[in-house]
Amino acid sequence: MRILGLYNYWVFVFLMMVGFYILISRRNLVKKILGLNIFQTSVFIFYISMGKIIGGTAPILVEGEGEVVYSNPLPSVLILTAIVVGVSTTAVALSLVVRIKEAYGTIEGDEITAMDNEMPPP
Amino acid sequence: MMQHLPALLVVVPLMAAPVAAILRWRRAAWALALTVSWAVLAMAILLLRRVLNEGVISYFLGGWVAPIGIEYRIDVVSAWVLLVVASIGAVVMPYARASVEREVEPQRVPLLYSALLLCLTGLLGITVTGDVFNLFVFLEISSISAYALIATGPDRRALHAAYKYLIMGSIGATFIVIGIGMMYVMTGTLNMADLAQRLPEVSSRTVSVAFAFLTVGISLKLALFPLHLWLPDAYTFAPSTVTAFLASTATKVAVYMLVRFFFTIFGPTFSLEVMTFQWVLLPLALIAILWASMTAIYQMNVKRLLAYSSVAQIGYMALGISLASVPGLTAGLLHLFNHAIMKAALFMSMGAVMYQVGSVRIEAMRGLGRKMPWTMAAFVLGGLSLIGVPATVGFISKWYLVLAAVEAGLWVVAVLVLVGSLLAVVYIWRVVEAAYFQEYVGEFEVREAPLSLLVPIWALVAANLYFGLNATLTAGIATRAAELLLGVGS
Amino acid sequence: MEILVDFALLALLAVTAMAVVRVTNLFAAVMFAGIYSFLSACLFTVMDAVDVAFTEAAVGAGISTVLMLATLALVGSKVTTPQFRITAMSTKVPPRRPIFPLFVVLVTGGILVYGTLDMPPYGNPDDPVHNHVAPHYLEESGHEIGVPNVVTSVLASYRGYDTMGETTVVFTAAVGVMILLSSLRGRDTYGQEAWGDEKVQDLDVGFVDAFGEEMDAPSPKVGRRKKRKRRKKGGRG
Amino acid sequence: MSDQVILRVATKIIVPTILLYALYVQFHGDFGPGGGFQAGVIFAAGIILYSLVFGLRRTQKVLPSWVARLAASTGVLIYAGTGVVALLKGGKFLDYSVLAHDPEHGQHLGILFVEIGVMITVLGVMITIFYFFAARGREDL
Repeated sequence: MRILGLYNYWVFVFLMMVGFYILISRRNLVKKILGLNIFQTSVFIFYISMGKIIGGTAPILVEGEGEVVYSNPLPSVLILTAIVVGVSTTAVALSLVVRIKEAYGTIEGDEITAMDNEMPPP
Repeated sequence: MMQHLPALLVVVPLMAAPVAAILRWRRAAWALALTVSWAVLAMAILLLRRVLNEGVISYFLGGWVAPIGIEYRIDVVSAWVLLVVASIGAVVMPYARASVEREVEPQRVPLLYSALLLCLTGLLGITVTGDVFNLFVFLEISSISAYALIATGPDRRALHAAYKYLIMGSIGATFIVIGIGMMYVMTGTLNMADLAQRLPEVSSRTVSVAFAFLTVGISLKLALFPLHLWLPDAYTFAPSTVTAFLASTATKVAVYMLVRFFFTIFGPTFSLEVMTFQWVLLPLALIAILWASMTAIYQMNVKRLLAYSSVAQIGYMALGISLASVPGLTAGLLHLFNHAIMKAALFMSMGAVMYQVGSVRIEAMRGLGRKMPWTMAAFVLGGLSLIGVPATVGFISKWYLVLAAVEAGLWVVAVLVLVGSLLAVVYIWRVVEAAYFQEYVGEFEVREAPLSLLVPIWALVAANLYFGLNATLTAGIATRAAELLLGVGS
Repeated sequence: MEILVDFALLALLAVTAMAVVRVTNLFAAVMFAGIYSFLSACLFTVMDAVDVAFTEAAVGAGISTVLMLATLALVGSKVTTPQFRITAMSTKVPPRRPIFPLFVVLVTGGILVYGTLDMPPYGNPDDPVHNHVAPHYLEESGHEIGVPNVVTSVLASYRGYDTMGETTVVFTAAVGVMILLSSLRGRDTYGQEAWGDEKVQDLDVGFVDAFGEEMDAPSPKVGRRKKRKRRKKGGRG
Repeated sequence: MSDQVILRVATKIIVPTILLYALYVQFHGDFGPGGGFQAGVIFAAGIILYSLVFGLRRTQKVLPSWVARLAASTGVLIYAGTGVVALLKGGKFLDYSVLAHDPEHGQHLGILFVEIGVMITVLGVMITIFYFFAARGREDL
C-alpha cells in the first residue's frame, strides 16, 4: 500500500525527468519549449495529486446531503494560476523563436551559438 | 490611506502598466512611468519609516486573515529591499527617455515602459508578500517582462540571450514551484509565518528536498555561480536602461528571496544546522568572486565586463549570507543596497556612452575622458566604489564583510575578498586607461551626454559618496534587518 | 475503479512523454504534446480537479497547440538529424553526447524520489494538506461567500489577489509578444544604425494610423501601403 | 480556406455556439467548473476559428486588433479597479464584503466583476497574440 500510495508522485517524477531532459538536452528551440511544457505539466500533476482524497468528489458544494467528502480545492486554485503562467511563458518563448528564426535563419541552438561566436564580439 | 500603503505600492504600478500599453504617445507613456516610479519611491520611504518606528506591518488582502487569505508582511528586511528597488526605479525612469529613444524602435517604446512597470510591479510584489505562492506569481510577472525587455536590445544576439534567460528562468521558477509544493504537502499552508511555525514539526526528507529545490531555483534567478550562465549575455545585449534596471534590482530581489527562505521560513536552525547550506554557499561565493572577476578582466565590451563583475558582486552578497552571523548578514544586505547604486551608475554611464558614441567596447572609450568628462568621471567614481576605495559605499560593504570573515575566524576568506578588490582594480583600470590616457581617434565630434542622462547618473554617484561617508543610516538598518533574520536582539 | 483509471492514464502519459522525446519531426512532437495535455486533463478530472481539467484542456490542448502550430508555420517543422550536421557557417558540429543532461536529470529525479519517501500517501484524508487551511474553505465558504463552487470562491475571493497577479501575468505575456513581434521583420543589425532618421519617421505610427479604417497587420510596420500613402501626402520626413 | 463551402457553413453555425458557450461558462462558474479564464479562452478560440476559415482581414473587421489590445488592458484595470473601489469603501484591497449592504451580496458582486475582468483580459490577450502571430506569417515575406 505504501508503494501504491506514492505511485502518483513517482509518475510525476518520471514525467518531470522526461520534460527536464528534453529541456536541457535538445538543441531545437521549439523542442525545448515542448519540454518545458511537459516539465510544467508534471508539476501540475504533483499538486493535483496531493489535493485528491480517495472516495472524495469535486469541491462543488451539494446542499442537503450530510456526508460528502470533498477533495481539496486549494491545489486546484494554485494550479489554475500555474497553468496560466505556463501558457504566458510559452507565448513569449514562441514569439522569441519566431524572431530568432527571422534574425538567424535557423532554430537550432548550436547553430545559433556558432553564428554568435563568429560575429564580431560586441 | 496610510494603512493601505502595502497594497497600493504594488497596485499603482500594476494599474499603470496596462494604461501605458495603450497610450499612443511615447512621451505620455514615459511621463506616466516616471510619475508612478516616483510615487512608488515615496511610498517605499513612508513604509520604511513606519516599519522602523512601529515594527512589522501586516496587511490582509481581501480582508481574509492570514493562512486563509494572502498576507502582505513588511519587516525591516523587506522594507529595505523595497527601498532599493523603488529608488533604482525612480532614478532609471528619468534616464530612460533619451536612452530608450536612441536604442529601441519607436513603435515599441510605450510597450517597453509598460513592461518596465510590470517588472517593477513584480519585484515589489515579491518583496512585500508574505505568501509563498503569491511570491511565485509576482516572480513570473517580473521574469516574463524581463525576458521581453532584454529581447528589445538592438543586436540580434539579444534575442538569443533572452531565450536562454527564459529557459533558465523557467527552470528556476518551476523548481521553486516544486519546492513550494513539497512544503505545502507537509504543512498544508502557504503563508510564510505559518510555514515557519509548522515546518520544524514536520522536519523530514521531504522538507530537506524542498529546501534543495528552492535553493537551486532561487540560485538560478540569482545567477549564483555556476548557474550564472544566462547573465553576461542578457546584460550585454539588453538596452542600457534595461540593463541598469535589471542589474540593480532583479538579482537583489533574488538575494532577498534566498534570505527570506533560508532564515524566515526554514529558520536559521534548520538551514544552518540541518542543511548546513553555508558550506555549500561559501565556496561557490568565493569561486564566483575570483573567477568572475578574472573573466571580467578579459572582456572587450565594457557592459559585458560589468556583467561579469555583477556575478562577482553577487558572490560578495552570497558570501555575507553564508557567514550567517549578524555582521555577515549585515554586510550582505548592505552590499545589496550599495551594489545596486554603484552598478546602476556604472551601467547608466555606459548607456550615456552608447548614446553618444554608439559602442561600449573598450576601444570606443579612447579619449572619452576629455570628450565626455562628466560621464567618465561618474564611471570612475562608480568604479572606485566597485573596488572598495574608502569614502565610497563599496568600502563600507567590504569593511563589514572583512570584519565578519575575521570574526568567524576565516582569515583566508578575508584575504580572498581583498584579492577580489585587486582584480576589480585591474578591470576598472582598463577602462580608465583607455578613457584618460589615450587619444580620441574617431571621425565624429563627440559631445558630452545630455543632462537628462547626466542628472540621474550623478544622483547615483552622489548617493554613492554620501552613503560612503555617512553609513550610519544604511548600516543601522542593515544591522537591524540582520538581527531580525537571525532572531537575535530586538 | 478510480485507481485503475488513474494508473492507466498515468501510464499513457508516460508513453506520450517518451514519444515527444523520440520524435524528430516537430509537427508530430507538437501533436504529441497536445495529446499529453489532453491526457493530463483527463487525469485531473479523475482527481476531482474539474476546473483545472477544463483549463488544461482549453489551454494546454487548445491555445498552446494553436500557438505552437502558428510558430511552426513560421519556422518550419523539420528538425535536422542529430548526427553530423553542416551548419550555416559550414563548421561541423559534433553531436553532443547527452550524458551530462542525463546525469543532471537523473540526479534531480533521484532527489525528488528521495523527497517523496516521507510524503503522506496519496488520497488519504488525514494528510496535513486536508486538515489545515482547506477545511476552512470547504466549511465556511458556503456562508461567507455563498458560491457553491469552492474553487471559484477561493480563486476569486480568498486568494483573489493571486488571481489578479495571474491576470497580470497574462497581460504581461501580451505585452511581451507585442514588443517582440512589432519589430521590423528580418532585421539583422549589429548596432543602432539599423534605422535611419527617415525610417523613424515612417515608423512613428500610433493607434489610429496603424489600426485605422483599412485594417492591416496589427503590428505597425513599414508596409508598402503606408509608404505609398505617405508619398501621396508628400511626406514629412 | 474560405472557398470550402462545408467549412464556411459549419463555422457559421459553430462560432456563435462557441461564443454563447463561453458566456455560459463565464456565468455558470459559480455553480460548476468554469470561470473567467476558461470563458476567455473559449471565446478567443471561437474568434480564432473564424479567422482560420474566413481570413484575418475579415475577422479584424469584426474585432479589430486595437479592440483586442484595449480589452487586454481593460480587464486588468477592471480587476484592480474592483479592489480599489473596495478600498475606497473602507475595506481592505479586494475586500468584496463592503461592496454591497450585506457581505455575502458584496462577495457575489465582487466575484462577478473580477471574473468579468479576467475574461476580458484573457480574450483580449489570446486574440492579440494570435493576431500578431498570424500577421507575422502572412505579410510579404
